[in-house]
Amino acid sequence: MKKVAGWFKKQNKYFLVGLAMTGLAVVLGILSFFWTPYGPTTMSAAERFNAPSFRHVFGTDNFGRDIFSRVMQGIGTTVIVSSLIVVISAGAGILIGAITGYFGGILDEAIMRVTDAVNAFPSILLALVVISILGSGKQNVIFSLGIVFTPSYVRIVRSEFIRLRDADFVCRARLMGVKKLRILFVHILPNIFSVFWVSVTIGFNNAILAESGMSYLGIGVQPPDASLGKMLSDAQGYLGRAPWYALAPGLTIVWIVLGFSLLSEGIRRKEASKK
Amino acid sequence: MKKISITLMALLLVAALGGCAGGKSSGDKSSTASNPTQSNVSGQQGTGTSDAKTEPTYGGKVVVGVQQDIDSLDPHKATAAGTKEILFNIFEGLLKVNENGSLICAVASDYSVSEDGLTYTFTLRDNVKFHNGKNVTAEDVKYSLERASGLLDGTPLISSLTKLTSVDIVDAKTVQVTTDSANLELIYSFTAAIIPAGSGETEGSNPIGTGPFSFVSYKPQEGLVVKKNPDYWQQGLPYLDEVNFKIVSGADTALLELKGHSIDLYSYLTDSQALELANDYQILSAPSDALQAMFLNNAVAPFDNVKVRQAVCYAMDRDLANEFVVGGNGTIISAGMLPTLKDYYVDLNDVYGTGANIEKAKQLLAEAGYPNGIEFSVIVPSNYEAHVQTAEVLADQMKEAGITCKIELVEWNTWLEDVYKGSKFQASICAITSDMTPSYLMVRFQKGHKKNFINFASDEYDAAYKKAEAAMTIEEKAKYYKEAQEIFVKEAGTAFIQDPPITIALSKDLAGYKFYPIYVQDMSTVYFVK
Amino acid sequence: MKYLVKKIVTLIMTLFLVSVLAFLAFQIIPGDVVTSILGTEATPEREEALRKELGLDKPPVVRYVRWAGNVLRGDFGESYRYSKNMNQMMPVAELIGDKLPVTLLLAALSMILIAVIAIPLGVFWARSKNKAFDVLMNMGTQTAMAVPSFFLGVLVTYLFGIVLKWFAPGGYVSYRDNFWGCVRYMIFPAISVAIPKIAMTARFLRNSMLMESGSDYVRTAYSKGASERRVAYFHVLRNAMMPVVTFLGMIVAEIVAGSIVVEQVFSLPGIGKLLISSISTRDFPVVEILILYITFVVIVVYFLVDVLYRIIDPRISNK
Amino acid sequence: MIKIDNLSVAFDGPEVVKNVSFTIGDGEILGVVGESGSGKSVTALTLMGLVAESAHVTSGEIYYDDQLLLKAGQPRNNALYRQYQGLKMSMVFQEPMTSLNPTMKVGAQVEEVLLLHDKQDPKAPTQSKSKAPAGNLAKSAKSESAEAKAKAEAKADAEKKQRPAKEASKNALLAWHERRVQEKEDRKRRVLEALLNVGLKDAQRVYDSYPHQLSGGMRQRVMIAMAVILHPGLIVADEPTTALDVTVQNQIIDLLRKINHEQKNSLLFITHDLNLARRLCDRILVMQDGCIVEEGATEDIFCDPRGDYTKKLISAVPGRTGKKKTSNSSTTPLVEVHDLNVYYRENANSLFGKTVKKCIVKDANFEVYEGEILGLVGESGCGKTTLSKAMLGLNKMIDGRIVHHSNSPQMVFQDPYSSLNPTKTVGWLLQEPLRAQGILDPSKAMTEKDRVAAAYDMLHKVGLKDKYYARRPSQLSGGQRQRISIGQALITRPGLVIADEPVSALDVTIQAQILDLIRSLQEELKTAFLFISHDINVIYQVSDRIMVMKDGKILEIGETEEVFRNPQDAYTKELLR
Repeated sequence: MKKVAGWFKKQNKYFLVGLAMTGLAVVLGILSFFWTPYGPTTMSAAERFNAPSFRHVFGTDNFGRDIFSRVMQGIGTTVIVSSLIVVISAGAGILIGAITGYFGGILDEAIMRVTDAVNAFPSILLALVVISILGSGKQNVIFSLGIVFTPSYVRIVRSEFIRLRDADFVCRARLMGVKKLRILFVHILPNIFSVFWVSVTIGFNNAILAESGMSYLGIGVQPPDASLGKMLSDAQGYLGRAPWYALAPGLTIVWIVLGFSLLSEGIRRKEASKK
Repeated sequence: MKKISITLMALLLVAALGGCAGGKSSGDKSSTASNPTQSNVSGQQGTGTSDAKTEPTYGGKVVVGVQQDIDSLDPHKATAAGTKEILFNIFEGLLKVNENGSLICAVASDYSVSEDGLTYTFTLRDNVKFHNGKNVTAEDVKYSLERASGLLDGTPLISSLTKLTSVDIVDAKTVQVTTDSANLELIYSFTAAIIPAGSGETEGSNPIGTGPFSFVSYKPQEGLVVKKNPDYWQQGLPYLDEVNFKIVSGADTALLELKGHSIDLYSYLTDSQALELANDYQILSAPSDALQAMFLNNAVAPFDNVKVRQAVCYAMDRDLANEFVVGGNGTIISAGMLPTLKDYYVDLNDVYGTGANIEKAKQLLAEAGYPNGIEFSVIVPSNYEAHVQTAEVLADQMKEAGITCKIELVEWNTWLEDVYKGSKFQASICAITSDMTPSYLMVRFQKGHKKNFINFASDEYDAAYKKAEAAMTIEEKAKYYKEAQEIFVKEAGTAFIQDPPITIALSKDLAGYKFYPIYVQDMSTVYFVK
Repeated sequence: MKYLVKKIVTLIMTLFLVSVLAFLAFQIIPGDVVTSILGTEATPEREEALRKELGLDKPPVVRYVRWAGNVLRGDFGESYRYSKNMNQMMPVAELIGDKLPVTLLLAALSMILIAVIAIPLGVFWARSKNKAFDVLMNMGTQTAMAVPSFFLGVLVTYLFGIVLKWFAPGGYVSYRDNFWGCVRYMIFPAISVAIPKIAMTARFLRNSMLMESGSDYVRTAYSKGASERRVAYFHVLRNAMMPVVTFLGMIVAEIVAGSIVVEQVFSLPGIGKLLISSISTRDFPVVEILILYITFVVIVVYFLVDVLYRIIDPRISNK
Repeated sequence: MIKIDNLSVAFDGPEVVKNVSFTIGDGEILGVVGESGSGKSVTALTLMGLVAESAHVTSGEIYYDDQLLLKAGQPRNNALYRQYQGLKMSMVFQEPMTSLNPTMKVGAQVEEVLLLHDKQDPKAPTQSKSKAPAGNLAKSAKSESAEAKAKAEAKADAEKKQRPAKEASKNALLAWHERRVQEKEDRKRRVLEALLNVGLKDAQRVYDSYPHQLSGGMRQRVMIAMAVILHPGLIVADEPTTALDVTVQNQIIDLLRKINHEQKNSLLFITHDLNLARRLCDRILVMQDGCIVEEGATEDIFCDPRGDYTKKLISAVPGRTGKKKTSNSSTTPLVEVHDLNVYYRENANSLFGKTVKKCIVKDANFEVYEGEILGLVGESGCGKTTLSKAMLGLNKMIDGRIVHHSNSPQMVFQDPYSSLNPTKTVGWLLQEPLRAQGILDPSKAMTEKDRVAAAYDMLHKVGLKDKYYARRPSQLSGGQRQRISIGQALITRPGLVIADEPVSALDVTIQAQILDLIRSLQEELKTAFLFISHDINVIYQVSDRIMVMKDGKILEIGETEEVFRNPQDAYTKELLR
């Protein structure tokens, strides 16, 4: 018990608040796989547009579904989907950015041009292409958004690798005869994480929002399943009549993203204070 | 991170009730047919058609919210329903549909049909003027009809007019049209717009017609503005000086604009939007004359089995969909015929019932070899919110009968290509719209017809339809059409749901709005109340 | 000269690549232009005629080459979907030229808001020694950055439009009819665009200033007897603005390329909205040019920022 | 003139300056000598009122001519300090590049001092005018402006007659404008004067330059001009020559002495370099760990140091005596360099990206023998590092031949912070060369256990204890890091190690330890070193042979003793001065 208290004392406030916020969201999300107060898709004609109350903490939607239950389910889906999007795009970004940044030259030029092109390419069009090649399905939203977000990571990783490729310790690793891949991923990569982490935070935010747009095109979360972004866009039509319908998923997104930002800010400060 | 923004967008595109956007031809309604019923959602106001107590005033400007952009200002080339509803105010044909669905004379003052049904003779009305001030001549009529029917250059622009074989000027006031085969329903095609001779190719900078309003300006994505035609042949019309048909990007935006009172009139409200606006606007409602259904692909499993199709029809709780999606204002239907086409419509709702018959559905599924239920995907065009909501309601409700629907939203053009044209689907919720001819709805379910995207195949149905088409009296036609409907319902070719209502919000300062049984916004009778 | 040539070659290569990708995408995605234009009820003859008219009967390579040739000659083609009048389709250049001012105006207003609010805020924040204010700003900006732009648009509409009635939601007035009315309306979408950017810029500027404050030249300035205020505005701000300029440049590129969400929520007929509706109607000529435009804007703005940076930072320009 | 009484300063932790008391007399040059962390800079900054806000003065007082500037327990009176800073006391910093605002023209930065203090002291301009050596410049400026003024007045008079109503305000405006112009010209003249005074002959060009356009020495002269332009009573110079090359260092020292002589102001000279202090100062304070450990007249301290620490400091200074004679080195070449030219591509014009191939190293011919330490000495920018990188194959733009007779030469860099991967532990870092070797040449692959043993062994060899094995570089001091760097370079037993300024970033005592370490490891392992340094004394201490380089050319190679006794090249002689 004392140990736990001591651990808490050591952390900075940003870290703790961020941890609490994300922790709560994640717990609700995980819980939704086993239990929700009401069925997230159970409709009830008698309870349409109920304002928040003890019965329905966040109120009910146009089908009389319990918004809190749907938000819980939405957190689950949204967090998983956006995490995977971030993992894919960040992973691809690291791979491409590292290679182009470190080696430079023609390959770098070519890949940067493709990156620019993808960057300017409307993601709706890209998503339509992905569906028509791979068919619709939840995994494809992850895939197409993974592609969409890759260029931003490529840029960051690339510039960091350009910065570090001539660093003294990299020079020395080269002299030791360390293999190139090992230099890239064992020697340099761990050094870019503080910068990289910031963009992961931003990317996570964007992924949550982008996912909601995609279900419209037939990829991603399909009704009646809930995702936060989709709930938010569904709710826009009922803004005057049932503002809680939009506020619940909207504020939940803000909650998660803010929690995540604070968490990473906390981690960053912790790292900084170590040095 | 620009990317996010682009994706989100998609959510906000046009949502309209009613299905195939381009799916109307300009033929209009039989003379005997319907009286569109007008109901009232809010209960605050009488029907919108006539408000005899209020005194009409002249003048004023009105902003009408429309959902879709104009596809063409050429009345013969325009195919989108959203365009035609606007062009109705600018162009007129020899004949014109009125709010009862009857044909009235417009550019023509009179017409007659030969006994064999092959020759139509039109007498032109005196002093009908184009917006450019010139009188309409027989030349103009000949040119317009030839252009629309393809006699001019071999490219027919309006498919129902392809039956014409010649258009002849008898004298300055008389035009004679001959056709290759007799068909009672052809007369509706003469609502095709009359435009000045030669204008289709040469003039062109302004759409010029004879309607109550004349064209002022058009900006893509923003809208179209028309102004009063002072020379309109109908005395005393129109009332308004100017109408701005403003394109509103989506139902949600429309709601905001209504709340901000930046538009005066908007159709296609969803039920909950209507309720939300009830205090600020007159809310009027009438059937939309679209047939919403869960279309079942008869050619693929599990719907190649008639018992499975019937099971779906039994399991489906249409009342619930009606209640949830349109607030109970829809008309439940079971066959592919509009209730407003009273002569041809037969109420077959008793066959499967309007509520859910879970037991019967389960039993039929078991008989069909699916004792554990079935699972299939339902493709829904994502831009039509009502269909998406219907799908959600039905999917939830039919689970009880062991029927699992996986909803799959697709973009509209994908739906057109994959479902409507490609028949690559198991089930789909959408609606088909109609003109006022019964054949338009019924013809498509013949075996091998190119619009038969559900692959319905019944020799009995085909025979009944053929007889109906050939019939020379309305009574006879009605008899065979009804027979065809019964066959279709018995075979459960598809699970029809309802004719959803069309609900409009009208500024409290306005009156005189008329619902039409076709998809038009007639602004000529709308006026500001004192 | 070589730098400029290299940048131009890069630009052209990227534009080419983007146009090919967009063209390929249109080959792959479902949805037939002709059906999209004519609907489902058109006569087969008309469909055929239209297909021919649009050149869709030719093999893809021929179509691309023809299209690219026209673009190189400055002919951007005509929209498939929008007509200018009864018998002429809308030239793409004209269509985009008509929408562009809306997006540019939005960009300008947003940038003004960002510059006017974020820079003083960032400076004030950097100079403030009040711990509570620091925490408040930190949380405030983090929150502002966490609000989805879509949600923010909805909130702004709800608050200013429905509750306070400061503007009529959706009551966009064309800049041609009433420029100031248009500006008045556009302030609200601009607020939605600006809020998260203001938060980012203020944070960025503040961090940049704090970093610069630790520099040796700041100590030198103090050693001359300069006041804290003078050091902050005269020495630190100028140096701290350098990286912020790059950051602002990125924001400009982003907004000028079309703030799709905001344009949609506030029904502004701008570039972003046009792009979305053109994709959904399969209006290939419009989409192609719009994508090229976005690419062009992004690359050129980045380039200009680079040049600007070199001009304002004497360390680079006079090497 | 300055009296510091019992001063203690603490940042959030323990005190870094402890009970320091001293005085500076009028016109005196007081040296404060100590290693990094000894508190000498904090003392100076506290005196100047420039120490960071987070520092607390825990005891003591500071007086300037009997005026109390600072007292423990009272908040710093910034307004009071601002009247002293720049006007009565000023400071010259160590890093002339970063100490000047990079985005402001040099002239404006010097002028700022005038701007800030003119308001407070209107007498200042007249004062300086009388002293102005570049009088004609001043005169012409003055006469010009006077002429303009006369003209303007004449014009104003003419108008006065015509439009009496507007005349007054207009005239006032004109006069005000005139005054502004004149003041501005006056200031510029004084700045130019000051720049000339510190030996910047091309004053006008310097005035219009940005700091990066000047050389290090010129920048430091600008800093000095800025410090002395108002003739303050006290100048604090914190390591003003450390970042400069030896020859420039000498010039700056001469300049400081000249200014002290001319202006008769006091100078507080802070340095880690005992030799410099000895050359310049009248009196010296030695500081260690925040305390003054010794104080006295310069010659007394050097001839008769009392404290142990002072003795240690003096002995650690690399001199040109007391060198250990090395064992015989072989003359078998380990590396042969023939007719080597090394190029570097440089962007001549950044906007238009013209690249120019510049020849950095020209016609280098030399050998490194087995087991010897070859010293390479030269000033910054002479091509030392470029040459070493070329020898390691890190720079491929060369012509000529480099023949290696041993495998995988290694390198030790100057900056101990950047040459160790900050994300790894010491153990990992020491093992990494062995792992890499094992991958390249499976015959040399080692087991994990052997590697760990070898790493510990090397850790001991470089003089560190076991507990450092699991630390990360950020947890080590500079000297410790440099030890790890050396260990990492030597663990695979390479034939040659190139050490590029390995001790320049370190304090004198640490420097001596590292030099000892290199010598002893070299003896033990028989590894040849190419030892690069700008400091001829360091080179003398460590090398068997030395090589002198200037502007990319090798001027002289020879046995160390031989070169020192009998330098051939003029430049070598200058270095040895």
